[in-house]
Amino acid sequence: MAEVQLSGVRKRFGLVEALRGIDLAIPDSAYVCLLGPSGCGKTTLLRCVAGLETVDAGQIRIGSQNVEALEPFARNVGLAFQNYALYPHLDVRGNLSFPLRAPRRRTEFGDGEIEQRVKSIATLLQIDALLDKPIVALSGGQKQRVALGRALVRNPTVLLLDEPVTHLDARLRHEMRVELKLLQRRVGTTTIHVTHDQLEAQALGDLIVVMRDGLIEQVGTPDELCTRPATSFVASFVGDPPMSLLTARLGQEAGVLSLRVGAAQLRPGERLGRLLDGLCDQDVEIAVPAHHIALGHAGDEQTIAARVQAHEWVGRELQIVVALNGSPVPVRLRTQQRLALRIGDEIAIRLNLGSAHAFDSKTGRRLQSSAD
Amino acid sequence: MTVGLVRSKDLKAGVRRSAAAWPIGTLRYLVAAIFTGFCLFPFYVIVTTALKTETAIFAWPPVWNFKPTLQSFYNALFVFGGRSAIFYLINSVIISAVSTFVAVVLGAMAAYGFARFSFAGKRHLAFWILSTRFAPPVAFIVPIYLMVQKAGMLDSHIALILIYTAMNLSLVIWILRGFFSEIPIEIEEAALVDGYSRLQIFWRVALPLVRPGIVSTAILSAIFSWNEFLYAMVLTQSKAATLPVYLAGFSNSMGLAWGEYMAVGTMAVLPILIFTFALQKHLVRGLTFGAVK
Amino acid sequence: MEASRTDYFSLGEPKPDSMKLAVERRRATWLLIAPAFVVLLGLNLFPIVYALYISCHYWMLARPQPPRFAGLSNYQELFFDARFRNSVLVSLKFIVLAVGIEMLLGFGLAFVFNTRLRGMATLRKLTLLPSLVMPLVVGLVWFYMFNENFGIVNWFWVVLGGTRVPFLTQGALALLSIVATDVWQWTPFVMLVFFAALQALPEYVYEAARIDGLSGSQIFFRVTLPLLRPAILIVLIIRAVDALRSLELVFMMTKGGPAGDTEVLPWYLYTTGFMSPDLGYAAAMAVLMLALVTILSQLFVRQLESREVTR
Amino acid sequence: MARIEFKGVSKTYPDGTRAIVDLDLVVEDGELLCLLGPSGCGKSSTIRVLAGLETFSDGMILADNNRIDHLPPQARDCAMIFENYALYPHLTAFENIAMPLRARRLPASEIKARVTKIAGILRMEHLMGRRPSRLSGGEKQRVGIGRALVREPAMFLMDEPLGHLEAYLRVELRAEIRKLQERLGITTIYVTHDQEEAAAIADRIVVMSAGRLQQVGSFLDLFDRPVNRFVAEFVGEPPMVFLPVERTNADSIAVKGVRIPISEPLRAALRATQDRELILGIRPNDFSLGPPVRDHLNGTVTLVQPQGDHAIVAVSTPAGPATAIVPSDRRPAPGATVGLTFAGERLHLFDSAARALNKGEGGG
Repeated sequence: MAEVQLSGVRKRFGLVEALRGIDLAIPDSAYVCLLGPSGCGKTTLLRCVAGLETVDAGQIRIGSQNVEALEPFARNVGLAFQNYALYPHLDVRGNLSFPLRAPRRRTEFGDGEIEQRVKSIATLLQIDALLDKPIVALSGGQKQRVALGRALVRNPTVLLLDEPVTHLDARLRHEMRVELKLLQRRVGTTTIHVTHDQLEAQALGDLIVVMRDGLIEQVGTPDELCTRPATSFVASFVGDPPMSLLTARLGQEAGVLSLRVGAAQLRPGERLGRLLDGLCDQDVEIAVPAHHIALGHAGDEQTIAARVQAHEWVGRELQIVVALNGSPVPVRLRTQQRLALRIGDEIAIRLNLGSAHAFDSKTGRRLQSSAD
Repeated sequence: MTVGLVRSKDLKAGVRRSAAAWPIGTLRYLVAAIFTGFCLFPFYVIVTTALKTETAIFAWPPVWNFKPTLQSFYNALFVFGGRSAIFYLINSVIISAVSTFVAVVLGAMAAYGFARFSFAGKRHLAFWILSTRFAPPVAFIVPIYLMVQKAGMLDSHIALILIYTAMNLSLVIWILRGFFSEIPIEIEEAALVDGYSRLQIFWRVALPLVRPGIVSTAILSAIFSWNEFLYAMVLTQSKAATLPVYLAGFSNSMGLAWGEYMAVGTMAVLPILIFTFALQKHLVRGLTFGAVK
Repeated sequence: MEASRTDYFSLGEPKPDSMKLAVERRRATWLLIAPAFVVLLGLNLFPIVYALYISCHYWMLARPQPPRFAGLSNYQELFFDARFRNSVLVSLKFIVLAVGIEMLLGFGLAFVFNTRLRGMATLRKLTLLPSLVMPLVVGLVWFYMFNENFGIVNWFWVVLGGTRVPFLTQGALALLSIVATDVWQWTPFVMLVFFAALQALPEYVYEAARIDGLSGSQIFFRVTLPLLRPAILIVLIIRAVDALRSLELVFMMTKGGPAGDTEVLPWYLYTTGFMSPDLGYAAAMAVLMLALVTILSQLFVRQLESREVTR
Repeated sequence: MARIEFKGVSKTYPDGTRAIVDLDLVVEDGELLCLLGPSGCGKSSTIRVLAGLETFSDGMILADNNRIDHLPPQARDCAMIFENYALYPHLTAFENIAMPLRARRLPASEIKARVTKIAGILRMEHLMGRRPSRLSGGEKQRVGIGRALVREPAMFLMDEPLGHLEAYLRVELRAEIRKLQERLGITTIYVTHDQEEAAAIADRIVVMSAGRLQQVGSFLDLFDRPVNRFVAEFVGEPPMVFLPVERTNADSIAVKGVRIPISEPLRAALRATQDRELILGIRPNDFSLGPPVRDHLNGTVTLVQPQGDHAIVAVSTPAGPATAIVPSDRRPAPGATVGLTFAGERLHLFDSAARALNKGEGGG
């Protein structure tokens, strides 16, 4: 068990800069999720920690040791892959004992100890009944358990998980998530989990690292991401459904602030008004949580005309995706009303800006008042 | 009620399976059977001629019912010519086996290198190796003869072994390269993290996973070495001469001992008969360099 | 990100600290590739260069005088050598006839075998045999079967109402007999390649074609044939090169006779080099032949390369 | 446009496997119907039989009251979208889309016009010259959709069209499919194993299992009024929680001795059966968690998974594990002891044959 520290880590593949200077400190025993869209650099970062990629610049420390010049095996990390990457020519027992039988560790483990370790890890993961099965005979969930077992059997200092549940179907994915989290609680190994699914990251992560284009956007707990997103990107990426992002122009008429979104004028309210102080005649980005958007009546206050782009049932709620005039980004809201909508219908939505976030339209960073 | 419809497998062949399909099916059987018979008939001739007495061999019309005799085999093995066929047989086995082993070992290593490591000029190198498959022995025989002569290796096993190794390398490398790159790389990365070095991974993870490819390329290489004629003919005379050289020697005194020829021919064909069925799954992939699987 | 799949072995430019890693990777690469590379360098590339060198010399085997530089005169001589021209022509005839027949027969037969009818798989596996048999033995058995006095081919011919034919000793017939033998040996291979290609055609495409409303002949011409094109090219090139270099049948059956009617290029080269024996002249022929083969093999390589790219 | 009717359709494989068992189903003209079920439930076989790609053993299929099951696929006028795209690998995107028109031997100028129009609708004019090998998964499936669209068929059959795509693309493309379908009003049958996708896209959903139709209805019908335990468990995420109940009376039930209040219709249904081995089903949304109360169903929180506004809370109770969805601001801490209360009007009861007692009632 150890903390992991990265400073100034850079990695380039040809013309593509995959990592553009990553500084990150992962506390001992934490479950950390690297979250971001595909191409953001999260997998590269994980592979750099594992030693499967060399870094171009920067340092990686695991515990007190600098590891960036070490071969993967010398870093004592456990790695589970998205496609499991089990050895197809070995059975479950062979897969679990493979790391212990590496020639480099010949002196480290006796046959008895190997057997005993394999047994105990198999029991922990409830695959002890499968030990003599060939890999091809396993289901997806079982394969994932074996892969986890193989990663854990050596008691690694850091457990690295690359999209570990992505290949499973939805139901199994949820079950495996729960198991992963409970397992990590029990063994206490510092864990880095790469995912593109923000709900998965929120469900599992003590800390979430949101990445984009090779840089870290925000590091925070799930609650922090939802309540204090550092950038408009984080705001539009996190939540179920994610917040809706509006581009608005701040104006002032007779001392009253107003936000112009397309043809509509909205009053920012006191809190938001304070945040936006001094940005008159500038564009700002406003993020509104879905539960603060409701269906409204055309012409009412704080209401914007919108056109339906999609309507879908999510549980008992109807999720409606609408396009606003003059705003390229769709707005999502949910309602318990039973509506017969058609795509292209004109509706009106009412925005409650009471807990909206505002972002600088150039830097994308959240505007905060001193009170925040 | 069954609703009769076309199966797409049949449709590929442009032929429909319907109630009226049976004459087409029969026709297929007929054509296929005739063709197979055509393919097999010469084998029948080889074996039966080897088992016939001399009179039966020269009979007109050909004799279909005869009492088989092993006299020709006996002659070929123990009596005929200066040296027994066994001597040549052993040379053939040694040279094919060793050259195949070397080609597979070197080829597998190189194939793994090509599949898993990137380096400058890799593609060009790989395609140059591929093009050596087409090297016509007859065009190489003059320089190679002089090279072997200068090295003092005429009529030696080692010369043929080296040449056959080179001849089969492109096959081994290309086929195994395909097999290696079909292994998900994560499996090898997992082993790297698990504590194995790259060469250990090659040996303990990658090689076991391409075993079918190794087996089929080894068999194909062995067959090619076994069958090779021109290099053996030119580079060996007695000590290291292989079965084809022995057969070619016969043809100089042609027209005499058909039974014995065919007995040696049978011995030359027999190992291939045995291997063929082991091979059939990967044959096309092998012979077309993975272009057609 | 999600960089190319071989990246973990990649030899990019690492920061100095991880140089050690990169060095180990590079060493592993060369350890793996070098032995095969050296063998091919010595036994493929060097002989080509050496052949060029020899071809520019008067170089008689088994004569005491040392080789003498000859410039391009060996090539010049080839240009006016009627026997050489004849051998090229014979080779050409042989390739066009043999490969042509093999392609047509093999293509048709592949469709015959491409069915799930019971027993077809067994028949198909049996047809594998000819392509693996020692060519010398093939020549031997067909030499025997084509015999004028007791050959079984003649017997079939007579049964069908003909009179005995001297297959291997009469002008054009001799070449046709060798063509027939080659067809026997290689049609199954061509058939098997086409069969494998047919099997590899994705079934879903045919489902889509039926849903799209294509008729049987439209499916053949718009889907099957274009999808088989790569296989057709590949097998055509392989067969052409192999037919060009084949020597065993002529050696066994006709020795180039009668009157040079079956004197294919490899046979002329072989006799020049080892029976005359004029190595310089033979080497000049070898160089020309290599040039031809290189062109053909480049076509093959192109074909494979384009497939690698699109795969 | 067509109204499609399956009448007693069965498909049995030679080895005795029954892919479809006695299917009766009407697909209304212009609707988008989802066939939903786990793999091997017969949903794909159903549309392949309809398309004519597979034979069936019994029954008939009608389109607008005309039998079509004797027709070859070419004559059924259905367009299909395949999970693996099924594009012609040797043809460009343009030619792929043009293929159905070439089959009908339309003049070249018309083909060009129609394909260009489709490319415009799908916003992929710039991809028309590419072969499938140079298209991404999402682009390939757009071409597949284009090829289906270009013919203006009587029906669309979509066999897990988004199965091979990444999550975000699935969401994007399913909205697009729904949009096109609403615009064109063509009868569409859409096969999926993903209940979220079915919920998002369908007018009505057919749940299938082991070749049999389980239930037909809107997503809310399935969510709130499942007819059996299979549907109840298969639909809804996280899945419904099932707890064994005791029958304390003709019309009351208890979980581990704790009486559970139930609605009047459910009570009536309960009175109508003698069955004693009942299972209680509760949607995670229909729990509320409070402080533990004596003589109530209490449990220990094992795991809390935040999901933005709400959190999924796993609770271990004496009756078995339960999952609850609670608002984020009211979520308990792991290890806490909580009391569970149920929304009585939204409970489900299943008998020993896994049938819902309150079939077609109760719930939302």
